[in-house]
Amino acid sequence: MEQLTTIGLNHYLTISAFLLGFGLFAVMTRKNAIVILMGVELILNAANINFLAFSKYNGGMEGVMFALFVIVIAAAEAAIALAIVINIYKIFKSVDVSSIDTLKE
Amino acid sequence: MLSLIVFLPIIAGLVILAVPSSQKQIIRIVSLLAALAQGVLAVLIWRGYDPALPGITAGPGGSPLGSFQFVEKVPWISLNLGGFGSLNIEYFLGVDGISVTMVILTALISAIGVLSSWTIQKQVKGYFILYNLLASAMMGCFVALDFFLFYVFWEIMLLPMYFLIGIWGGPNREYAAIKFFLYTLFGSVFMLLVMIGLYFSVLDPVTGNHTFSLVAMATQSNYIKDAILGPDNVFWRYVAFIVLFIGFAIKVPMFPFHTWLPDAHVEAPTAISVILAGVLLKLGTYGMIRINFPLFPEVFHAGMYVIGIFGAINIIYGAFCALAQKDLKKMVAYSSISHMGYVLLGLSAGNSEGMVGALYQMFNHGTITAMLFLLVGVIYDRAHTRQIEKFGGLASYMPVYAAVVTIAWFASLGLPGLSGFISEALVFVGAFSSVTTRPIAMVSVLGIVFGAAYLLWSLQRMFLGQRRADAAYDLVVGEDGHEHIHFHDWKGKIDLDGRELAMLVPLVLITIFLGIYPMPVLGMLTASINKLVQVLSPVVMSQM
Amino acid sequence: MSITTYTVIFYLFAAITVCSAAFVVFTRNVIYSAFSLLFTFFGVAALYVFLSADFIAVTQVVVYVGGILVLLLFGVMFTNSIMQTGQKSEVLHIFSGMLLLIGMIGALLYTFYTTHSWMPSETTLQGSIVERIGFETMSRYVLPFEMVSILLLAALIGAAFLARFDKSGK
Amino acid sequence: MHSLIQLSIVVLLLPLLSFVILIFFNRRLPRRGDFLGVGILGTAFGISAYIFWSVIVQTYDPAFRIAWDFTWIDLGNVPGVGPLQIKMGVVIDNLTAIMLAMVTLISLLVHLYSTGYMAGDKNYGRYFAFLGIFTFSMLGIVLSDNFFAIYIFWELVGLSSYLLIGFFFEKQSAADAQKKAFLANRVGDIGMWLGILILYSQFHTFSFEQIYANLAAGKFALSHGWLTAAGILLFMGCVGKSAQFPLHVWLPDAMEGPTPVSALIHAATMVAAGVYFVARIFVLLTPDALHVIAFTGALTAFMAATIAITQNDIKRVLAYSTVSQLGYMVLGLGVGAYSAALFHLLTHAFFKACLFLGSGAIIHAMHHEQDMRWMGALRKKMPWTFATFTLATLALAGLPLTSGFMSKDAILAGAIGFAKVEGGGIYYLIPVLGFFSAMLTAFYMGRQIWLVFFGESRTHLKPADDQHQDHHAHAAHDAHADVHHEEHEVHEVAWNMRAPLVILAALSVFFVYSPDPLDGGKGWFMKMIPTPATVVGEANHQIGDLRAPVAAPALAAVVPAIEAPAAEAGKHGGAEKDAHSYADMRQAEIIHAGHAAHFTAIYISSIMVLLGISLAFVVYVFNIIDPEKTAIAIRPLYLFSLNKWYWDEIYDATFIKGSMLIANILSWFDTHIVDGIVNGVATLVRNFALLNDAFDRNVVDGMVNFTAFTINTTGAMLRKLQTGKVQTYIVMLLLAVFGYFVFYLTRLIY
Repeated sequence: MEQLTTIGLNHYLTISAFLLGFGLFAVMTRKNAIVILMGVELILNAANINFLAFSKYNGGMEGVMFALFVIVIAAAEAAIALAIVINIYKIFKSVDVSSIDTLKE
Repeated sequence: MLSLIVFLPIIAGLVILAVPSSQKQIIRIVSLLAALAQGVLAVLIWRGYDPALPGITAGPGGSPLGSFQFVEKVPWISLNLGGFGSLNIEYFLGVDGISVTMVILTALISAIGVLSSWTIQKQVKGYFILYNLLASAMMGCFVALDFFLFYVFWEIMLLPMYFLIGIWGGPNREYAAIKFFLYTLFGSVFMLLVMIGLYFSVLDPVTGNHTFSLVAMATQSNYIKDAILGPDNVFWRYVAFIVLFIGFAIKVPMFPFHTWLPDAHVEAPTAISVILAGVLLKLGTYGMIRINFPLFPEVFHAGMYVIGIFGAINIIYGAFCALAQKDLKKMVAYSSISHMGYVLLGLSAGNSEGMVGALYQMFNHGTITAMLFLLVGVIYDRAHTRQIEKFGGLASYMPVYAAVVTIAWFASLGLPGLSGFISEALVFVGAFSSVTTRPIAMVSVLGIVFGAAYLLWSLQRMFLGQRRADAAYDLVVGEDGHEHIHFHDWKGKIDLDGRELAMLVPLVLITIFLGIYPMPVLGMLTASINKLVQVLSPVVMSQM
Repeated sequence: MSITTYTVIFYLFAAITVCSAAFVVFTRNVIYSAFSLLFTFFGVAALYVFLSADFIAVTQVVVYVGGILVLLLFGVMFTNSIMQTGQKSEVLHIFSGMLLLIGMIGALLYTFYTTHSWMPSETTLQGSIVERIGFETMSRYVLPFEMVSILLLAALIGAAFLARFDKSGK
Repeated sequence: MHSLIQLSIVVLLLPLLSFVILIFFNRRLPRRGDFLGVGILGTAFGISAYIFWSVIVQTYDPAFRIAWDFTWIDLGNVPGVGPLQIKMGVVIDNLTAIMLAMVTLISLLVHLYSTGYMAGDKNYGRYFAFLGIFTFSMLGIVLSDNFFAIYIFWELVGLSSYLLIGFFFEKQSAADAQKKAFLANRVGDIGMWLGILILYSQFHTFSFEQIYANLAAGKFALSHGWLTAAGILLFMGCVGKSAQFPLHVWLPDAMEGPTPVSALIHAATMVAAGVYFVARIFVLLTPDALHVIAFTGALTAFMAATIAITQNDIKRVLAYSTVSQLGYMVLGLGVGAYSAALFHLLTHAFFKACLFLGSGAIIHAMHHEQDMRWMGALRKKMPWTFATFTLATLALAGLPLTSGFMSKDAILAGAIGFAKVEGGGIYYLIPVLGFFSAMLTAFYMGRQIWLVFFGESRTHLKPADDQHQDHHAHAAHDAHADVHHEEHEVHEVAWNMRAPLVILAALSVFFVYSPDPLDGGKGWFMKMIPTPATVVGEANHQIGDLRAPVAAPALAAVVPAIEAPAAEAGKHGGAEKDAHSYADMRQAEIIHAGHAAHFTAIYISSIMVLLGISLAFVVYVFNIIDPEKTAIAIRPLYLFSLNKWYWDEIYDATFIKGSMLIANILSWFDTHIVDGIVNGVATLVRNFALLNDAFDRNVVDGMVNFTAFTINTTGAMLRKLQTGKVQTYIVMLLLAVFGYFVFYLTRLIY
């Protein structure tokens, strides 16, 4: 009970693990590119949670700063990714990544 | 000087490469000029050659250059092979009496060959490039004193010959070319093995390294005692000698390795036959004299009579086969086999008379057989057949041709006053003087009769008597009331034309001159041959 | 605020985060995913607050909810007609996906809970760290900061360039 | 250099000059340059006559000998031998001087004669050129001082003979004959060459003088048999060139050549060269070799004489007569009648040349009719020819007062002496055959004279088809050929053909050679050509004891002739041999016995000759015996003779056919066996290659292909994974990560 009531590192790590798992699952299984992007955001968030959690219980500022940069880069990534998705849509008339298998050739 | 004479044709070949292939006349003239320049150089070498210096082995005091002349020696390939030591190949050229005569012969025959190639119409450019390559390689073989260099030239020679027969030859040319190529290659593979064996057995007395220098190899004191081909290793020395001998014998060609020759000759164009018989066959015997014998004198001494027997077989067998031929060119080809038998017989005698005779026979056979093949080519150009039975009575209608043929035929059968006689005579003198080969010489003289038989018989069938019913030409009565000869689709002069005379007359003159006064050639030979005989004699062997 | 309240609120936000994330992933409708993701981001922001990173939490809300999520919604709307009934997103690798989902989470949790005993250091982050962030940004992390600014600028321009409608094409 | 040597070299080279000029320029010279040939030969004869006069008349010394040589081939310092040179040189002794004069004279006369005989031939100029090279070669043989040079000129003489026999080369028979002549000569030449080689191999020199000196000094290292062999082998050269049995077959065929050529080459000079050569080597012939020579000569003389009696061709009769007479000379040398044999050589040269030229005149006048059966009654029409021909015939038959009588009798006397010395028995066969041949000679010559000059003209008897054939054969070269030649008037030949006949006939009379018509030994020739001392003294120890030598005093009395050369040989070679070695004694004995048998020989031979002539008269003049009936009566013998003892057929069946058979067999062997092996090996290699190829394709390549197949299949399977979908890759990546994770954890646990 002590473990449950006293919020510690493990709680955050557990949440981040779930978020990571869901994010990975989305990236792996969903055909819609937008949803995949969402999965990626989930993964990033999971990472951020970890950074901050470790930073909190370590007392250093590194995790915080890292999380900050991750957010910034995630913003950039999201912008680029969406642009790409829109371009893909323009070319393939679809955002279904399973039909975009030109890599096979 | 020697480099120039060797590479001049290749330079000409490169020049031809730059000439557009439609400019046939320019191509021919370039080749001719190169050949003539080669001839001039050969004359300069002849004039500058000091016949008193013997050559053959290392000179007095173990000088690695020996008493060779016009020597050019620079390191060529030097490879460090780690555990095997280092591989030292030199660009080593030089002449002694044995090679200088062959150099002159080669230059002469090359020039004649170019003239003879004038009528080639198919792919002139390619032909002359290959021809010049061939000329260079032949010359290189005769002046190379580094075994490796010799081998390189030897192999280079094969390639153009293969194509020259295989592309410009007669109907069955591919077969002949392949046969020639395989045969010779078979021989050279053995040569390569022996060459490597020798390399590891011989030390250069000056540098202490292994060497390919034939001069060093010819001096028995340079051998490492227990090396693979060192003096202690008797068995392998015998094997090496035999193997090397077979390699050269194929080129000679010696019975039973001769069958490529008739095929190659029959299929090859005239000029190539001339080169083949005039120079290439000599390379076989030259190789024996330059490499086989001085390097393994004791084996030579033991095998003298075997070589002599093969020589006798060549003489008589070749003569008999020639007697049975119906194709004139094939007959001449077999006569070559017979005549090269004299060379073998002379060499087997192992004394000065025989060896000088053999060398002189090589030279004379070169000029005489060249003449024979040119003459065969003349009639083939006109009648498109070489069947002896398709002619008859030609002497009445082609008197100049008949006269030259008569001279050439008689030169070939060894008529005194023509050069072939002196060499044959010396060969017999030598072979008979040597106790070992005396019985062989007694049998071989039969070759004189049968040689005369096939030559005179063919002469009679083709030139004497009357036109045959199925002859390859017609007789027409001309405006002057006399009968003239007419060949189908031959527009040129019936009798010899200027170009043909330009090829034949020098050869005729040389044949006659050297038949009356042989010393210009013999004088260059004697010192070297005497030295060689000394090297080969068992007395010297026992002193080692 | 008592420790119990604190714990309850934590669990609430944790539940919101995880459940909404699960919903993002498992729903077939893209629009639902997007909206569900909004909750996830909020939940995560709340967790940041719990982790004494209030500035980050604010940034999370501003950037993710205000920026990224709007972008994603735009993306959804660009690529799908909103009226279209078939807004369902197809799935593939469902089996391996599930396996990995469970396996990965299981393995991570197993690791976290059994192999390591996390030992908090003596000093933990307490209170607001905005000031420290500013300080760090301008001193130790100034170079990454500047690089990230340039990256962001470049990415935005690039995104605008990529996503613009081709005038000549249509 | 002695001035005579210089002159002799000029003589030697003059005909060569004639050859070179005429062969190249005859068409540009007036009269095709025949005057040049005649003029040059005239000059040569003039010089030769001067040499003859200087040597024989002025010097008059049996031992006269001058020599000069130069190094022709210098082989340098040969190991084991020392400095070695092959020299060429000229020697002039009495024999040379006589031969020189004889050859140039006959050659000159033949040149002169030919200007008439060959006039109008289309190759007229070339004919004189060939005569020039022949004369050159013949003079070369005469002048040579060593074996090598003599061999060279020997072959060159063969060549000129070849060229001249085949002068009418359009005729198949001429072409056949020239080839036959050359080849038969070559067979003899190889024997001669081997003989030379035997001598050279011992002494490393070709010079007569040095070889004889070495032999006399006993330096011959091989066994005595080798020396005999050398002698017989050298004699083979003579067998070929002088048409001795068994190589005589070429000479009758050689009559295909123009008749003046037959006179010069195949009667007077070239065929005599063989005899001359045997004379040159006489000193080294061992008794055994001499026996072989004697028997060969006797057999040849007899055989040819038997053949000659049935021949109908005027030239063939003379040809066989020549063979027969050459047999006499060889017999003479064989029995040791050295001087007599050479004497016969000289006298025969003149009278036989005269006969041939006479027959040429007849043939010319008869428009190339050569068959005696269709001649007759030419005596009145051709008186000059008749007179000279008859005189020469008498000389040939050996009637007293002619040159032939003296020389032939000297030979036969030598033969009798020889038989006596050798102990009789079979050796008497030689003189018997000689005498019998003498009778036959008289018979066939009588027959010839009668058929040609006496009786009725039988021109019209010739069968028509025969005529036509004959005419056709000659049409190619006969400018005078006339379609109606039997109607043509037969008349005496012009002066340029008559003069040679007269000169030659004059030289067939006894007083040219000797004052005593019965004994040539009293003449200058026999005095100037003494029998040289033999150099093979070794025989003394081997067979000397078997026969009792005659007493030394007898020897001393009969050997003045050989004393001088013997002394000379001793001077040169430092001979250690005792002066009375067996061979020497034998030789002296033979000479002695020959002298003793001189008159016996005269009687017997005169009787035989008269017998022969009488027989001819009986048969052909008085017709007591009908030749045709006789021929039928002894038909096998007649045919045997007519067909020349079937030698041509035998040779054709054995040597010619045999050679061709061997040639064809070897050629077959070459193309099928040797080349077959080569091609077989090639096929084998190729089949092996094919096998290898199959192996390669099925096994080696199979393995390769299997690998490829495996990879391909695997690839195809893996390719399914390669969907091109990023997500699939991610799945796999994560699976791998998960796998690692699990691995890591298990490691961590255990």
